[in-house]
Amino acid sequence: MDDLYREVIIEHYKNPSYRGHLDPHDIQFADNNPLCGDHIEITLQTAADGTVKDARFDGHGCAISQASADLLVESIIGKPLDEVKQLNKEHILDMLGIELGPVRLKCALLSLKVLKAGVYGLGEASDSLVE
Amino acid sequence: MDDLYREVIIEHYKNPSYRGHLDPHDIQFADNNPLCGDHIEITLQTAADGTVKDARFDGHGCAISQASADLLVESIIGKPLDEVKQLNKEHILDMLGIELGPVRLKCALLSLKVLKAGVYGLGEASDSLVE
Amino acid sequence: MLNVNEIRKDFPILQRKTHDSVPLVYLDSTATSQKPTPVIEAMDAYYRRSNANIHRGVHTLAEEATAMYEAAREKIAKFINSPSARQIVYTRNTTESINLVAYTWARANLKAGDLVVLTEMEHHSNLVPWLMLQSERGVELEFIPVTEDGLLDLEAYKTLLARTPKLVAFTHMSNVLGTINPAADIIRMAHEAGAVTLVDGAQSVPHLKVDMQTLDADFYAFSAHKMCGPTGIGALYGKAELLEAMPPFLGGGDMIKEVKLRSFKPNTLPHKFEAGTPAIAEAVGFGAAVDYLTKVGMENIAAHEHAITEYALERLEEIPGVKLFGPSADKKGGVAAFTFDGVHPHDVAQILDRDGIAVRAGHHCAQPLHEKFGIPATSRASFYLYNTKEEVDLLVNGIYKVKEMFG
Amino acid sequence: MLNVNEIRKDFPILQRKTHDSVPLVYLDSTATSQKPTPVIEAMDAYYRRSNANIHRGVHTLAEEATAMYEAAREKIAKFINSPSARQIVYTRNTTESINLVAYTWARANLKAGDLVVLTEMEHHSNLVPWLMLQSERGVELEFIPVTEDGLLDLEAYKTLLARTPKLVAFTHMSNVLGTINPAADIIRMAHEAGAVTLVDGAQSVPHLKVDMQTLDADFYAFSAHKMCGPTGIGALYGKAELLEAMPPFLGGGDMIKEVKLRSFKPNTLPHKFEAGTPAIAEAVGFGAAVDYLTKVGMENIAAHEHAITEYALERLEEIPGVKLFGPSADKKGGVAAFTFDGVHPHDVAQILDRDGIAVRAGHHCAQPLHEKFGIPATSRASFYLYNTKEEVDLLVNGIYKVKEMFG
Ligand SMILES: Cc1ncc(COP(=O)(O)O)c(C=O)c1O
Ligand SMILES: Cc1ncc(COP(=O)(O)O)c(C=O)c1O
Repeated sequence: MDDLYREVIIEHYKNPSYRGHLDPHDIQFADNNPLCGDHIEITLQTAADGTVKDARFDGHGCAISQASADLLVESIIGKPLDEVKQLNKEHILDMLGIELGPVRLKCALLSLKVLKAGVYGLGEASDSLVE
Repeated sequence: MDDLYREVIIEHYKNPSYRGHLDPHDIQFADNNPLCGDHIEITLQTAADGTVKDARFDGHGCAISQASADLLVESIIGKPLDEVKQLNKEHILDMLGIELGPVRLKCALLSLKVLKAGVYGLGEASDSLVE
Repeated sequence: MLNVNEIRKDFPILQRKTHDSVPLVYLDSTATSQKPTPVIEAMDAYYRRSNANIHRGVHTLAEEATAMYEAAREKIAKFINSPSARQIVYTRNTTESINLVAYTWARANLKAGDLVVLTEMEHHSNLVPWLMLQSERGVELEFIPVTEDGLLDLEAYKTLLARTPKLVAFTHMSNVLGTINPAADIIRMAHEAGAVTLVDGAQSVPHLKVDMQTLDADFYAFSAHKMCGPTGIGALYGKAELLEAMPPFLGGGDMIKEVKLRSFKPNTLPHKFEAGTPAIAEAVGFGAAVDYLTKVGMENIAAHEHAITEYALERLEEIPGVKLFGPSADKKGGVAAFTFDGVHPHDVAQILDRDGIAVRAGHHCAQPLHEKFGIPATSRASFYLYNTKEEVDLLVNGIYKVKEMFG
Repeated sequence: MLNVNEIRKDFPILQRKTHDSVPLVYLDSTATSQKPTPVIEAMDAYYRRSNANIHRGVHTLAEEATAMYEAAREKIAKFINSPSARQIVYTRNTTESINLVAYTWARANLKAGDLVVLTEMEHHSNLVPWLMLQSERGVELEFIPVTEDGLLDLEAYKTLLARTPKLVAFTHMSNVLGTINPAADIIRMAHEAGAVTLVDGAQSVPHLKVDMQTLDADFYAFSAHKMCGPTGIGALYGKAELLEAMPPFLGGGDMIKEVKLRSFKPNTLPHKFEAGTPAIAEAVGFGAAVDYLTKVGMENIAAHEHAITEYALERLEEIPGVKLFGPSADKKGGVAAFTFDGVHPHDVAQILDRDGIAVRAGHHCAQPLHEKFGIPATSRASFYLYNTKEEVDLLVNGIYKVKEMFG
């Protein structure tokens, strides 16, 4: 487990491939986890065929929240938005490859919550999006 | 213990020697135990030498409260009021000869509380009189 | 039917002797129930293995403790068929559950002149909070009368409903009369009149199968200690939309989402109502109690209690001078409150105690009900899953002994 | 000095392994302490032998339970040198103790515009209740500032006192900075300015010898679970004349002297504030915890913690990238909160947990204090009587490991 923590998470935390902000963008959403101050913004460009053309995340926080965001963005580029809407917490946990207690789960799922709130065009992000 | 309960308490409960109300009286006081509805009134005549000339109790309630009152009144006739003022809970418990939990103790001490409040000429009876 | 001899082995205290050598005959479960080994051991194990403060903890113990605390909530929700666990708020006891509603929902929604309907058979817990609100806010209180045979007068209730009360708060089962009130009907009628309902379930949840979705109660309060669980914890069930709209109760850690020096945002349900470090070990014990009751089966428990109660009422009725309160066995739970001619209930209880028989004597926190019947106190024997007909016989023999003593 | 190896044997959880085989290094006692065997066994024995509802019960178990419940109160009173046991009100925790004062004394005595002085280092428990009062009543809140080195700015306090606050409410010891505030001075100055004082003793009572008669606090709040006792119980100490004059808090059984359908009379102290069936087993455990701490000796505990803390601060300071918060060891209790360059506290805590080391990460229910220092969270290691210097070494090694990982 330590190895997984180190390899996947630390790598994506220290050297994210998708950190940034797209301008122009079709979808933008941001939220934070008030408990630990993690903050994530996601910007996204869509293609004419309803797929994700490009995406970026920005923000700050713990390794889990930032690495999850990087992994998530990587995983959705090229995917149909309809498929993105269906993503759930297993998608994130599979990519991280570690078990997480309830507190760290919130960190891990922040980016997915932000992404889904953006894609669904919601005013507010809710925990029920990622259950 | 059952025997003591029966002999002393039941006897004084069923056949009290000092149940009644003195008129005229020099001292009168009454109070009740709101938890179980026990009620005791004591009336008392004093002699010129500061002793208790005569006394009676009236009221209703459990055997312990009524028997204690009868025993108490019996024990103070002829005693100096100054001595009556010093009576404490051991006096009652010695006469009853049984151990009592905190709830029944209140029943047992009601008459002493009433007596002392009367002899001290207090407006209200307080638990601290019998501690 | 349950196997009471097997059940009794689960309750270590039933091996207890009092007065040196007299076996305990515990007939006071309405005051508090005894605890089976699995409940005692669950809390013991929690302290020996997993104890930590919950929520926000990242370390293993904190995660374990949090998971155990929340798993118990899920069990309790399922036990009363709550639509979700977030509608279960942990409190200290039934009393705090009711006060929570009085301090939050009621103070946010009731104003001077608004009518609150209670009943004459309420426990002080479902009376004093409303008396306090009456003096503070000027709400009006009215009471559904209790009939001579210990039932609620539902005709009088209808008349009260015509005055459009804002709240109807009543006990599902009386702790003195044993009466099981027709809660679903009372709630339906209240709703038709536009009132919110609060049910004091302190005596029903331990003894009957209760179902929040069938009953349709808006608030439902109960205590763990009366249902084989530990002291120090209870629960309030509430409808989600009511709980969500209510202001918070106690302020502090965990009940907040965000705190600044000048403002705060309350947390989501149920945490909004759970301020500070909660009764964690007790929640674990509460969950174990619910598991235990579920395993035995609430239907079995109710049937067993019914059989004992029927027998007890029959036997007690035979004793000259005994007067029983409350309805007949088919309309009540396992409670037999009585007076005994010429002997004060305290004396009855104390003399029975010499034979190891634990009954309660007093007004049982229902002083107005006793006043209504013109008596200051009753003796009360009450029954639970671990009681036997032999114990009823011992009680009856004990009362004959009292009779002889005072004869 | 205490014998820490002997002490550790009293705490069964310290034998615990996490992640299959890693021994537990519990450095989170500020969140909640672990429980020694005598405390766990006292509650166990209560449930197995003496469990009954208290007060008014005539039978043997009820008398035993009542005596145990009240004996624990006597012990707690003596432990903090309260003039009498009736000045000790059982609550669920520190949070409820403070809310009790906010709902009763404060709502009876404070009106719009009245000033309440708090500090910038308060736990949410001693902040949110006053924020709620601010929105409800329009009282004004002001805060004694915290200096860079984590002390209260007493000059600023004097300026605030000139505005004649009605209440000064502050923590005796910060759960983040570890700062031990000069409580006696703060109270004396408040009294000179005519203010009532409330002290949050959640962190002081477990770790220091506190004396109500020397401190002269008007209200003092603490929790059993942080001082080797069970969850689900805490206490509020109050001056008798204040407690007597206060309106009751929760309404229900036991807190009343008499109830009628239209009115009630509250009970005497301390019962007036204890509505419904209380946390009886927990009171018994609380009493056992106080016995345990007394046996070890509060002076010994404080000295042991001081030695560990001094060592921990020294060792942590050596680590490049570690920034410690709070004053130097001579002015603080056993708490070391820190940040570590480039690594979020949650990651620090989780990586330490892999080595069995339990520290807490977050804002520790002191969000405004963290905001003041411009950080969202810290990692916090905290020490109690059972911690060792070897455990500090393991912590330090763990942090070096984190450094390496994130390097
Ligand atoms: C300083 C301080 N005050 C108050 C509290 C709240 O204590 P409890 O959660 O037991 O109510 C804590 C503990 O978290 C604390 O450290
Ligand atoms: C009907 C009823 N309501 C409320 C209560 C109060 O329960 P608790 O003391 O657990 O708050 C009781 C128990 O005494 C009860 O029997």
